Amino acid sequence: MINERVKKIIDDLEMFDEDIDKYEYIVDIGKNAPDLEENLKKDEFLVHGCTSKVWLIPQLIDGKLNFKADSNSVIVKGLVTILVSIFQNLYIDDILNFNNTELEKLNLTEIISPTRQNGVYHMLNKIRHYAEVYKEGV
Amino acid sequence: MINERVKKIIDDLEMFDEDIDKYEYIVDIGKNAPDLEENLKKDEFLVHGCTSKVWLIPQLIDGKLNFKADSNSVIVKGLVTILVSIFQNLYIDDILNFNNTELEKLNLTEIISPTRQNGVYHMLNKIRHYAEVYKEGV
Amino acid sequence: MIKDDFPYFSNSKITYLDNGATTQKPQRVIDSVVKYYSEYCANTHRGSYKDGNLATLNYEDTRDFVRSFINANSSREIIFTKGVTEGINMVASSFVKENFKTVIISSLEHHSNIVPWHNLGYKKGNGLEVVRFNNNLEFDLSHFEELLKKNPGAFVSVTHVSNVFGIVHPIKKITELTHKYGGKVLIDGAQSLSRINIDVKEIDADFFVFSSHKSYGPTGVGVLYIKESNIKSFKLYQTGGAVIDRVTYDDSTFLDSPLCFEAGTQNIAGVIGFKSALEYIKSISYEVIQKHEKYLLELLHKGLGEIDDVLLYTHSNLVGGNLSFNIKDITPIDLGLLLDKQGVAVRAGHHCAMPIMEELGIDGTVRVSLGIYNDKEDIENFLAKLKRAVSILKD
Amino acid sequence: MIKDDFPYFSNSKITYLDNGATTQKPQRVIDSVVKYYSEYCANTHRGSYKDGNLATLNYEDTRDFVRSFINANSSREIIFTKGVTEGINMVASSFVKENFKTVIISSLEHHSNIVPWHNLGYKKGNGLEVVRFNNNLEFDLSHFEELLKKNPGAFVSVTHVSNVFGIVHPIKKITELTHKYGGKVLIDGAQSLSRINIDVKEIDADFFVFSSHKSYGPTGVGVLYIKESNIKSFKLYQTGGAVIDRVTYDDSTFLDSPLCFEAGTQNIAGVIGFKSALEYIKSISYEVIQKHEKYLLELLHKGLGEIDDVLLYTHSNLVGGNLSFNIKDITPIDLGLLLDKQGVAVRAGHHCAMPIMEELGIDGTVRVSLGIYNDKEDIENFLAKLKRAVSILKD
Ligand SMILES: Cc1ncc(COP(=O)(O)O)c(C=O)c1O
Ligand SMILES: Cc1ncc(COP(=O)(O)O)c(C=O)c1O
Repeated sequence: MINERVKKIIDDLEMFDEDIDKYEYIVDIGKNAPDLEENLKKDEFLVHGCTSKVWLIPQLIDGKLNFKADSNSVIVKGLVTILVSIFQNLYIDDILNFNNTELEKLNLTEIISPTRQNGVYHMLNKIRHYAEVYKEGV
Repeated sequence: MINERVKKIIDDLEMFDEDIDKYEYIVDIGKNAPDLEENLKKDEFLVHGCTSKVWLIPQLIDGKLNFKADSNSVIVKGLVTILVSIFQNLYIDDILNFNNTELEKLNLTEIISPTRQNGVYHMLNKIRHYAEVYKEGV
Repeated sequence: MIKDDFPYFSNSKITYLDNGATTQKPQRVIDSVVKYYSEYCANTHRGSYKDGNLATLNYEDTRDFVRSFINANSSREIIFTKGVTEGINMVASSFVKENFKTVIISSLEHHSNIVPWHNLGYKKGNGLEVVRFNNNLEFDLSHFEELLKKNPGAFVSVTHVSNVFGIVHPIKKITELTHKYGGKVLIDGAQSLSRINIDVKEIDADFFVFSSHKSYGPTGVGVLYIKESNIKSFKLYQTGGAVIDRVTYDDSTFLDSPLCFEAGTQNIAGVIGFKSALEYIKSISYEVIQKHEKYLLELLHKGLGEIDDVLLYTHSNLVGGNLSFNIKDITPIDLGLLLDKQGVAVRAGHHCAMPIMEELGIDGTVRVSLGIYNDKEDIENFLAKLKRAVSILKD
Repeated sequence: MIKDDFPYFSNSKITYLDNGATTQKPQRVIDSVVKYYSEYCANTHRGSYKDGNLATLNYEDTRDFVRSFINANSSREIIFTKGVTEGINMVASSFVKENFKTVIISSLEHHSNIVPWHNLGYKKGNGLEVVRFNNNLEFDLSHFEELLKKNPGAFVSVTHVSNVFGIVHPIKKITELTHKYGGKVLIDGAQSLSRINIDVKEIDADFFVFSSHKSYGPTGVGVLYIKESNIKSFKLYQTGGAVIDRVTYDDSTFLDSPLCFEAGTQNIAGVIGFKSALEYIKSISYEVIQKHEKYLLELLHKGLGEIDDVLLYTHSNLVGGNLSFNIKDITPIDLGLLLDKQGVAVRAGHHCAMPIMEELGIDGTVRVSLGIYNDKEDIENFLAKLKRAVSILKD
C-alpha cells in the first residue's frame, strides 16, 4: 500500500529531467494544498528542527491515522503534502513497519539530508512519533 | 672575530660526509670538555627549556664575557662547548651585535630547531641574556 | 583566472556564493597539507628527530607568518585554536569570567559571540549590553559611549564585519573608546581576514580572533591574538601534554605563551596549510580583493534593483562582501532551495544571527557572500537563477 | 606490503618508530581529505545546498562509522573533539568539576590525564589518588579497590595502554570495580585504538577518548564517547554557532547531543578523513595487527637482550606496541639523537609522563613505538643503529 503510493510519486517526479522543474512541481503541490486553520497552528504541532515552520497534526479516524499539514515555506508545504499523501489514512502498524529508507528513492535530497536546516527528515520522525504515541494508546 | 670562529667550526664539521660521523666528533668534544665543579651546578645557571640539563655560567673578566658549561648529555655538552668556544672571551657588544642566524650555517639542526626538547636554541638565548644583563651592569 | 587556482572550480559547476560560511581552498593550501602528510608527517614540539623538527619548524613558521601578517609584536601573542568559536570561548572563560561585570556586544553578532556570554551568565539586563544600530544597520557610536560610561571597565566583544549584512564596524574607534573607559576589546575577525588588511597594532585590540577556513585555509584551525600585556592575566584553558614545564603527581608548572595555551597535539596539517592560504591572499593583495568585491557588489545591487519587491536592510557604504536580501512574501529558504536546484549555492536562513533577525522582524534572509574567485559571470548567473526562482514562487 | 599504502615511505627513508606520538597516514586518508577540499568543500549543518548537504552527510557518516566501530549505542554518544587532550579537558570541566570529590588515576598516565586535574585543584593528598603498580609496572587492582573503598563515588580516569611502556590496563575490571563503588570511569584510548578492538559496551566505560592522528587519521580530530546516561548531566563546554536551537539577546536554548557539544565550524576535512583511517584499520584487522606487533616486540626484546647494560622496566605480558628502555650511564636523549642522525626516528625523553619517570628515578627513556607498517627490517635496522650509537657514546 505505502510502497505503491511511493512508487506513484516516484513516477511523477521522474518525469522531470531537471531538478528545478521537479521543484516547480513541488511548489505547485504546495500552492494548491489547503491552508491550515490558524487555530491549529499550535506549537505542539510544530516539527522540531526545521528552520521553516512546519505543522503536522495527526488525527485517529476509525483506527487509521490521518494528517493535516502546513508550512510557511511553500516548498516545504509541497514536500510535507507529499509525505502526508504517502502516510495518509493508514493503520498505525503499517506506518511503523514501513522502512523509511524506501523514501530515499524519491531522490529529494532534503529527505535524506541530516542538516537541520531542512525539515523533511524531522517530519518523518514526527509522523513515526505520532504513530508510536497512538500505538501506546494516548 | 666571531665570524672567523664560526667559519673555522664550519670547516671542521664539513669534513664529515655523514651526519653520524659529525656527531661522533661532537660527542668527542663533549667527552673531552672539562666537567663543571659540582658546586657550580646551580639551578640559576640551568638553561631553561632543555630536556637535558645544561649549565651555562658567565664570568666577566676584563670587560669580556667568559663561559663555563656542562650537561648531563654528552652530545649537548659537545654542542654547548662549541657554542662557548664561539662566544668565549668577547666584549658584550660583540655578542649582542652578532646575528645568531649566522649559526644556522653550522647546519646542526638542533641549533635552529624550535622544539623544546633540544636546548641549543635556548643556550643561545641564555648567552644573549647574560650579555644583556651584564650590559645593564648588574 | 583566479578560479584556476582552486581545484573545486574545475571539479564542480556550482556557482559558489556562500563564502561567509567557508571558502574554497587554493591548490597550494591542499598541497601543503598533502606534503606534510606524505613527506614529513610527525608530531611537533616533541620528538627531536628530523621530521619532528621539520614539522615543528613549519608549524612555528605559520605562527611567525601570522604574526607578521597581522602586525603583532611577538609570536607569543599568536595562539592557534580550532577557530573563532573556540577563540571567543577561551577568552570568555579564561579572561572575562569573574573579572568583568559587563560585556558589551553589537546588534550584528554571530551566535559565537552571544551564546558564550549567555552561557557564563551574562544576559541582557544582567551584564550583557547590546549596542544599537542606525537605520542603515550601522554601529551607533554614541549609544556605545553611553554604555561605556554606564559600565566602566567593561569587556567589549564585537565583530569586525557582519556575516549577514557585510556592515564593517568602526573597530578603531571602538577600541579607542573602550580603552578610554578602562575596558578591554575583542574583535571577531571571522569575516574580515579574507577581505581587510588587519593591523592589530593600529586597531589596538586586546584580542583578535579568526578562522582559517573562512580565509581559504584548512578547516579546524583558527588564531587567537592576545595582546602581550593581557597574557599574564589569561588563565590556562585546556591543559595536557606540551603545555607544561614540569609535572609531579602533586602539581604542575607551566611553559610560557604560546605553548601553554596549545595543549595536546594540534591540527598540525591545518596550521601548516594555513600559511599557504595567507600567502595566497598576500599574492592577490587586499587592494585587488577590495576593488573586485566592490565591483561585484555594485553589479549585485544593480541586478537586485531590477527585480520587484526586493527588500534590502542597509544602504551603508561601510560594507564588506556579504549582502542579505528578501523578496516580499517569499520565504528565504524557498529561494535558497530553488537556487540550489539550479546550481547556485547561497545561504538562506538566520545565518547564526537570530537576534538581529528578530529585531528586524524577519525569519531570515538570502545571503550572497563573495569570495576572491567570484566573477561577473557568477553574479549574472545568480541573478538569472534568482529570477527563475522568483517566477516559480510568486503566485 | 603495508608500507606501500603509505606515501610517507616512498618519500622518506626514515625508519619511523615514533607511532605513539603520531602515525603516518595511508593514501586513502589523504585522498578523502583532498576530495573534500577539491570537490565538495562546504560548511556542514548550515547551508542547505548540494555540497553543504554532502559535506554534512559525510561528516555524520564518520560519526556513525565511529559509533559502530566502537560499538556505541547511538550516534548521540559520539562527540568530535580536537583530540584526547580536549576530550579529557571537556570531561574534567563539564562533568567532574564540582561533582566529584576524588579523581583516581594510574601511575602511568600521560600529562593529558594529570595536568587537567591539577588545574581544577585535584592534587595529590587533596582529591587526587594515584594507583600503585607492581614491579612489572602493572596496575595494582587491590590498591585500586582500597582507594575506591576509601573514596566512594570517585571519578576514575586511566589510560588503556601506557604510551611509555605499553602496559595494557585491565580496563574491564577497572570499570566493574568503579561502578561497584558508585564511581564513573574515563578511559584514555590514545594508545589503544590503533591496536585493540574497542567495544565500549563490553568495557562499560562512562567516557572513552581517542585521537585520530594516533590511529592513522588526520591531525586535529578526536572523539569523546559519552555513555548515553551521562549526557544529561554533561554541561555545555564551548558554545556558539550550530549548538543552539534558539537565541535572543536574553538567552539561548540548545540542541541535543551531539550537536550541542560541537560549537562552531569543526575540522570537517579531518573528520571525513578519519573514517578512511578506521576503514583502513578494519581492512587490516586487529587480529593481524596484534599478531604482527607481538612478533616485532619479540624481535625487539631479543635484539635488546644482546646489547650490554640494557635496562627494561617491565617484563609484563600485558603490553601493546610501546617499549621503553635505557642503557646504563647513557642519557636517553643522546641515544635518540644518534639514532636520528642515522635515519631512525624514536622518541627519547620523558614522553609527557614525568611522574612515572620520577618514580622510577630516571630522566627519561628511549621508546620504540610500533605501527601497522613496521616490519622486521625496521627492527633490525633500529638495532644495528642503536649498537653504533652505543659504541659512540660509551667511553
Ligand atoms: C596515553 C596518552 N594520552 C593522551 C595523549 C594526548 O593525545 P593528544 O596529543 O592527541 O591530545 C597521548 C599522546 O601522546 C597519549 O599517549
Ligand atoms: C562573524 C562570525 N563570527 C564567528 C563565526 C564562527 O566561526 P567558526 O565557525 O569558524 O568558529 C562566524 C562563522 O560563521 C562568523 O561569521
